[in-house]
Amino acid sequence: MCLAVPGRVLSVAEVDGTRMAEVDFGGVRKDVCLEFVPDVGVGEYVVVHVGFAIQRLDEASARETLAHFERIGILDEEFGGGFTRLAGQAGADR
Amino acid sequence: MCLAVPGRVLSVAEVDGTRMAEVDFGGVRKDVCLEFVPDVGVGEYVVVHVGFAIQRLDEASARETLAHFERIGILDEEFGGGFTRLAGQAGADR
Amino acid sequence: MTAGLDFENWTCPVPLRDHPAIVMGHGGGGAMSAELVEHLFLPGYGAAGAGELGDCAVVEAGGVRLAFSTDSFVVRPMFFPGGSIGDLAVNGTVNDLAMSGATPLYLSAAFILQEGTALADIGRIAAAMGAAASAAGVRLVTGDTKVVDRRSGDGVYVNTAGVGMLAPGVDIAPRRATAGDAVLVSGDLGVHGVAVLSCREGVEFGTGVSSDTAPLHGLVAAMLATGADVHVLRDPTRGGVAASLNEIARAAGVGVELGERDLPVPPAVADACSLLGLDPLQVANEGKLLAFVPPDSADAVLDAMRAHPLGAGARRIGTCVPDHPGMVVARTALGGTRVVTMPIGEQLPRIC
Amino acid sequence: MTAGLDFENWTCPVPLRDHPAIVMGHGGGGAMSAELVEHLFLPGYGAAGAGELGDCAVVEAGGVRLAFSTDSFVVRPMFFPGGSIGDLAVNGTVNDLAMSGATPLYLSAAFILQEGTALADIGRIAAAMGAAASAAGVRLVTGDTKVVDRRSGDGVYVNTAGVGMLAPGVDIAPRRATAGDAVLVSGDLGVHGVAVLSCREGVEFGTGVSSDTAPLHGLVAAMLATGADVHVLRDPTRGGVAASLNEIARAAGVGVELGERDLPVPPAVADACSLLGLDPLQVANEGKLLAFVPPDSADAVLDAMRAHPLGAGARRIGTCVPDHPGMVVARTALGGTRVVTMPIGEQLPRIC
Amino acid sequence: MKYLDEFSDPDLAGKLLAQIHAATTRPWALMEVCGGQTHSIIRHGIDQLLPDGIEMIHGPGCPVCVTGLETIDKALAIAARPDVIFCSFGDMLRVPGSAQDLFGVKSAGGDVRVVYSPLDALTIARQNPDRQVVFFGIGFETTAPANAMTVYQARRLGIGNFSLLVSHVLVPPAIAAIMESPRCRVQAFLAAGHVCSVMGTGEYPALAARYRVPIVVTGFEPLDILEGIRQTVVQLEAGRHEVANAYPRAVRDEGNPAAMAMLRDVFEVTDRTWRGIGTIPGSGWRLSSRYREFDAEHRFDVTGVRAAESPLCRAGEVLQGLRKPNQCAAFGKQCTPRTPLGATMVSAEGACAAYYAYRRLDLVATS
Amino acid sequence: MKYLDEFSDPDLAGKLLAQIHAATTRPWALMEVCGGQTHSIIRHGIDQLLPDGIEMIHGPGCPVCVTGLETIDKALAIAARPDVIFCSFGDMLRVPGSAQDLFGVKSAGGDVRVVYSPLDALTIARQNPDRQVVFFGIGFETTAPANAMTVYQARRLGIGNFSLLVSHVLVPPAIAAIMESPRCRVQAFLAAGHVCSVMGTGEYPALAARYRVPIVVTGFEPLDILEGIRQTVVQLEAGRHEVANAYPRAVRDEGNPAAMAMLRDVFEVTDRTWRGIGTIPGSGWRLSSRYREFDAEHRFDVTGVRAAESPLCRAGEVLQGLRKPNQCAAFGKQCTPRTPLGATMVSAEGACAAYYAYRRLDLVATS
Ligand code: SF4
Ligand code: SF4
Ligand SMILES: [Mg+2]
Ligand SMILES: [Mg+2]
Ligand SMILES: [Mg+2]
Ligand SMILES: [Mg+2]
Ligand SMILES: [Mg+2]
Ligand SMILES: [Mg+2]
Ligand SMILES: [Mg+2]
Ligand SMILES: [Mg+2]
Ligand SMILES: [Mg+2]
Ligand SMILES: [Mg+2]
Repeated sequence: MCLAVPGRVLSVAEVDGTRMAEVDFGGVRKDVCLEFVPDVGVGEYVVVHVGFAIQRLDEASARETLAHFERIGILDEEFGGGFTRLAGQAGADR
Repeated sequence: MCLAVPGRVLSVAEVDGTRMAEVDFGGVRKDVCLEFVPDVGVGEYVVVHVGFAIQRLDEASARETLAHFERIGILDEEFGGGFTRLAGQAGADR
Repeated sequence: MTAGLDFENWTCPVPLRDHPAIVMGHGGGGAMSAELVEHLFLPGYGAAGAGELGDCAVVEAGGVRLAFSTDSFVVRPMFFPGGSIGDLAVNGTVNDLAMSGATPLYLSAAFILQEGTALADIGRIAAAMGAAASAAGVRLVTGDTKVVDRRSGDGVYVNTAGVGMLAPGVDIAPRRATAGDAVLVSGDLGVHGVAVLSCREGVEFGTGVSSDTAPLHGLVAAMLATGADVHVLRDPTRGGVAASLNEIARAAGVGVELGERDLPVPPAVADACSLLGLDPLQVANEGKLLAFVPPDSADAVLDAMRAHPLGAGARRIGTCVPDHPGMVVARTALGGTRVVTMPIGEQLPRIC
Repeated sequence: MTAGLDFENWTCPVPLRDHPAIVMGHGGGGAMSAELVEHLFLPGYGAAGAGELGDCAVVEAGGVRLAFSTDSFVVRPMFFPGGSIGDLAVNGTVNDLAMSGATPLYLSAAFILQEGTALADIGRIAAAMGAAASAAGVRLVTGDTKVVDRRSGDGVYVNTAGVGMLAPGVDIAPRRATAGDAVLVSGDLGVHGVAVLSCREGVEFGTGVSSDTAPLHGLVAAMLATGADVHVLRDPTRGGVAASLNEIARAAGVGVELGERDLPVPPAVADACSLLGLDPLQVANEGKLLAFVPPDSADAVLDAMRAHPLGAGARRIGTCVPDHPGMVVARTALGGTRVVTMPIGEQLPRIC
Repeated sequence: MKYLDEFSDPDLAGKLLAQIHAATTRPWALMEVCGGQTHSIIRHGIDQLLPDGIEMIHGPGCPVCVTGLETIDKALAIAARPDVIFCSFGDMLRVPGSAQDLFGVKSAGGDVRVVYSPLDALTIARQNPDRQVVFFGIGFETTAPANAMTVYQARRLGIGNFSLLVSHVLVPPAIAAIMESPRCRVQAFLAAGHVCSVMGTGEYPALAARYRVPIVVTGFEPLDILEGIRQTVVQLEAGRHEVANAYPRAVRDEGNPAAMAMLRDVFEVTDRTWRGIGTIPGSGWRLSSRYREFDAEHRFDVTGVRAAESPLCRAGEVLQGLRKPNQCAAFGKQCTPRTPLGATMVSAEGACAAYYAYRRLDLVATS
Repeated sequence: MKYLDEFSDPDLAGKLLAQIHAATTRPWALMEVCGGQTHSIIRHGIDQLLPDGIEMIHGPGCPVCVTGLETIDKALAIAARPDVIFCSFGDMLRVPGSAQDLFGVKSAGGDVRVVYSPLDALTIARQNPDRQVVFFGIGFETTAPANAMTVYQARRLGIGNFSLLVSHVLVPPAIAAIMESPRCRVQAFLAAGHVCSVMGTGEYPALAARYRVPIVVTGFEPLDILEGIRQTVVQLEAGRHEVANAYPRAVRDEGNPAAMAMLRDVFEVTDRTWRGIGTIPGSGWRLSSRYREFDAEHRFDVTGVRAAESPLCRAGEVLQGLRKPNQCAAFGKQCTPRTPLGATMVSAEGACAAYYAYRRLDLVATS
């Protein structure tokens, strides 16, 4: 359900009493309703579904998640001692 | 004004309370309203304009007119003595 | 690709200026259609446009002379007495090829289908095309199908293009019409147009008339077999004999004189035209041809035509004359004359 | 002419039975389009229908091998970033000829005009056709114009048919795809489709993407000049790479394996597809070609392509395989596989 | 067609022509009132065969030509409405209003349909209950009964979405107006046969007497026209000015009583502006107050539409026989059948259009 | 696209896969609730790369698949009306109702238009004041705010010719219904990320506790899905059943308060029939009484439409993970993407459609 994609707010304008933005999706631009993310401003990222921003995209969190993916397999926080053995098996599986 | 052509009534029928006929125009057939020629029957000729019979065609009169055209130039009723000379001039004109 | 062309300030040259938009008459095959080609398509094509974009082009490939023609068919209704849009689509292109003297060989068929069109209707049209192609001895070799929105189409539109081959020496074209030529027609005029009109919305009438749609290249072959130097052939489709003869008269800079008493207008066509106020010379034919032949071969060509099933009703209807170049004049039954004008656009029933 | 055929009781064979009428999907260039040809047109044409009514036919006239193709163009809007219906009408037919290895020579142009269409728009289209034909070195030699009712058309529909000539020995056709062949593409995928979609009603979006419409016979000539035995060429237009590869796989009874990481999908196309939920492999191209070439000539052909302005972005995207005949499979970036299906009908934006 | 073909016989035409030539000793200017007769004369080349002295002046009897510019503009305004299906006889579609014609309205999206009969429009109204169907009710006394019957039927059958845009014109007031014109050259009239099929000949004796002109009721086939001319010339040569009926197979003196009764019920006399001529008092019919609800002009409130004709156009004088078309400065220049300034250039029967085709041969022949 | 491409990186995917393989010691049946996640899994071949023991069960999270047959039939009935412009998301056009689909209605003359956003439908309504414009408002909690805002704007701007055919479905009641099913095999859920972007995670702890299943809020890119699976497996292996958020860049625990406020104003909870599943109490939203006048169902009186699904179709069991598509007797026979019996064969995300494409390669590969 619910194809939603992240885009960056290029500009904000009020149209017919509604807060609208031009949002850039990597070169593709669409008009998007900002009413549900009232404090998002130009330059920020939003998650857009059928022409509506349904959430602000938290860039810090995105970076953290990616960093966590990078770390994974190096740190072993979740599996404790068993990790190294299991990771080895997994690698062999592929 | 007023392209109207003679056609022969093939059949008569009442449609929605209106007297209609199928009329034959030498192979071409059209539905025609007969309300203005209430006593015309099958086999008779009518003069038809935009789907309405506007007059009964008087066949006897038509025949008489043609016969009159045939006679013309033979009888000399209208011009009296001057006719023959004038007719001769006309022929030379052509 | 289109650099250097000023699209935004493009305006149509006269006389199209009077019509900023397409009206039905632009498709009538008469003066308005010709003006679109002359003032809009040819200037648009520029150097890439060749010749006069006529019904059929004669081109050369690898030393072989080819005839190449296209037509789109949008006739309504799609099925009419004596045929369908499918028959026309095949015979129309076959005939445009044949009018250059070519032997038709291959056809393409491209469909623009309106959503909602019954597949059964399309099947009937395809079957009619197959049967007509078989009868004409041509093959349907390539095709295309597009679908348009319900509000943007109307049932089936068919385009056919055709390729044929010319025998060496054959040179048949409007520009070859010569004063003195006998003008021949292969049979009764106006039957196709009357058949279609008889089932057109708002005009419907009963008639025994059926479309004359037929492939004419066999008849042409019989005419050429006489050895006559046939100057011009033309199938008088949209716009009828009036449009075809006016085009030929203009292309060759000659006049045409018709004898009204010699025109083979069958009574049912004459009557339908009387009823609706139409001129039989402007009514479309789909299985007839006009020919301009030197006077001394007229009888031989007429004999050859009459010996062919599609030319049984052939007759001479006029003469190509040096007077009034570009004009077609008819001598009336009463002995007067009238100008046979190029139809402007659509034929309309008259009340007056 | 059509005697012996039972029109009244005609019913469509399966699987068309499920759709008694045309829906938009029948024109999408995918499975439904193919089924119309297979189950309706070919049976209708009977003996007069030749081959598979593909994009382009190779025929013979007077000892010369000709390529012959037709396409109707109904693209909306008529003007879009990078081109117009006029450019497509010329380049589309030029390319269908080129994909058989022919040198395109002559085009016909037939218009179906909706009443009310601005003459200025038609003039722009004609000028675009002229410019495109000049750029492609082909000539517009014959034409036709029809006008349809306001409610029965939509601006301008153009049909072009084209005739080209094949050099001796050239044999390029889908059936020649062979296991082991390298599958090449001449450049970025999906730009035309995205450009058109970006200005389509209800979907409009801003993008810097322009249509890639271009004539490809020059590129083909450069590829053939390597001496390589090119097996198949195809311009992945409607239905995109997915439709073209599926057709080739079925025609030749081979499988195709693509590497998703090798597909040249430019970011703007990928992003537009992400936004709308479309598969870039199903998006139309109008200036790209797919080629199947023997593996040992792949590098030479790629080099030749890259040396040509229209092949600068050429790359190898896959391999023709003996496995899963008739199917196209992509190896995903993660190392999994997915089937690349034949598109069914129209591409629709998804919310899910 | 029976009773058409017989009246086209060339041999009999020759006899009639010989009679006309024989009868003519002086020049005479005859007006055929009816455009259908003009059409027939030109199509068969009849005027070329008449004695040099006989001049046929083409009268204002083409409904396409004389329907007022204002009426056309009202038709265009109504036809352009999205809720309307506008039905018309075919020959009205190319008649120019102030800015365009019905073809133009159609090409811009108006639902404009050609019908053969007003009854077809009524059928369309029944088939499209959610649309307004308007019929363009133009024409002379011949056409008026058809339109009257159609409105009568609409009321009788309760077809509320049907209405009529009415602009009927009447022949006798036009004849009077022509004769009242100070520069009038007309010496006799061929009266319009089919108008008389409906209305009879009762209005003509007073006109013939008042203006001292022969009036011969005339049909449309070549022999009919020649006979009408023959009878007219005979009267003129003899100094008579009587009403005669040269079309007795289709015209009775009393006209068609059923049609006339219907006309009296549905229509009432009104002043009418004739295109190119001006307003002629009492020369038109409009819907009577009993049928006001079926009047498209009121239903769609176009009563305020006003229009002015091209100042170049001399169609009024042409229609009154005061000027030949080629004596108009715009003829063949600004004004051609493709770019008509006046309605007489529109219809095939229009005098200007007829001359345009005709003159071309004259010019070639005399050059 | 930024924040899409980074989350598709193959190298990081390999690391996450290694972790999953390392973590997995036993077979687990996980359900991705959302059709968008199903699409991503199949498109990227993720399930082929998972440990053999990990089974991904495709959940009922495709709005195209679960919108009730009766709702589709109501849409078809409204779309067929000549006064209506029916606007829809593109993927609803091929969904079969009892007799046909919206493409069929369109081909029969219905004015059916694809829009990207419900706001586009509102624009169409303003441009066509004489037509009724209806938007087909389907979808989960993600889509509901857009539809709610559109109706709110219609009322605020006084656009009376706009209405909404509403059939929203809700995820948490569906999860409960799946878990209550006697044959349920699901051991953990990947929760639908964008639903949680709107609604937050507040409803999940009770479900996780009650059914003792891990629930991991998951995004849609390959790395997001792998991370969701990884966290789920880690919990399962550890015997935990907690709610976790593996999609923190787009999901906050509290959801989107502005959107939730709008939803409370415009919608109210109702029982909803899920296609192929049946009626789930309290699993849908309909327009609240304040917005009743914008309810297309009432405006066009289709409340009486009733429909029955194909008796052959096992979509309900497929959607609940009780049956694989190829365990349906109609699969690939009576039911194909061209001739779908159930909605799960319609959408590209539908489990049956996905299997249809997928299975073909399996069959080839194993033959
Ligand atoms: S030629 Fe044209 S402008 Fe002159 S009177 Fe005739 S219609 Fe009017
Ligand atoms: S394969 Fe078709 S019939 Fe079977 S469950 Fe899936 S949708 Fe229903
Ligand atoms: Mg042609
Ligand atoms: Mg032709
Ligand atoms: Mg094609
Ligand atoms: Mg022709
Ligand atoms: Mg092609
Ligand atoms: Mg093509
Ligand atoms: Mg043509
Ligand atoms: Mg192609
Ligand atoms: Mg009359
Ligand atoms: Mg979601």
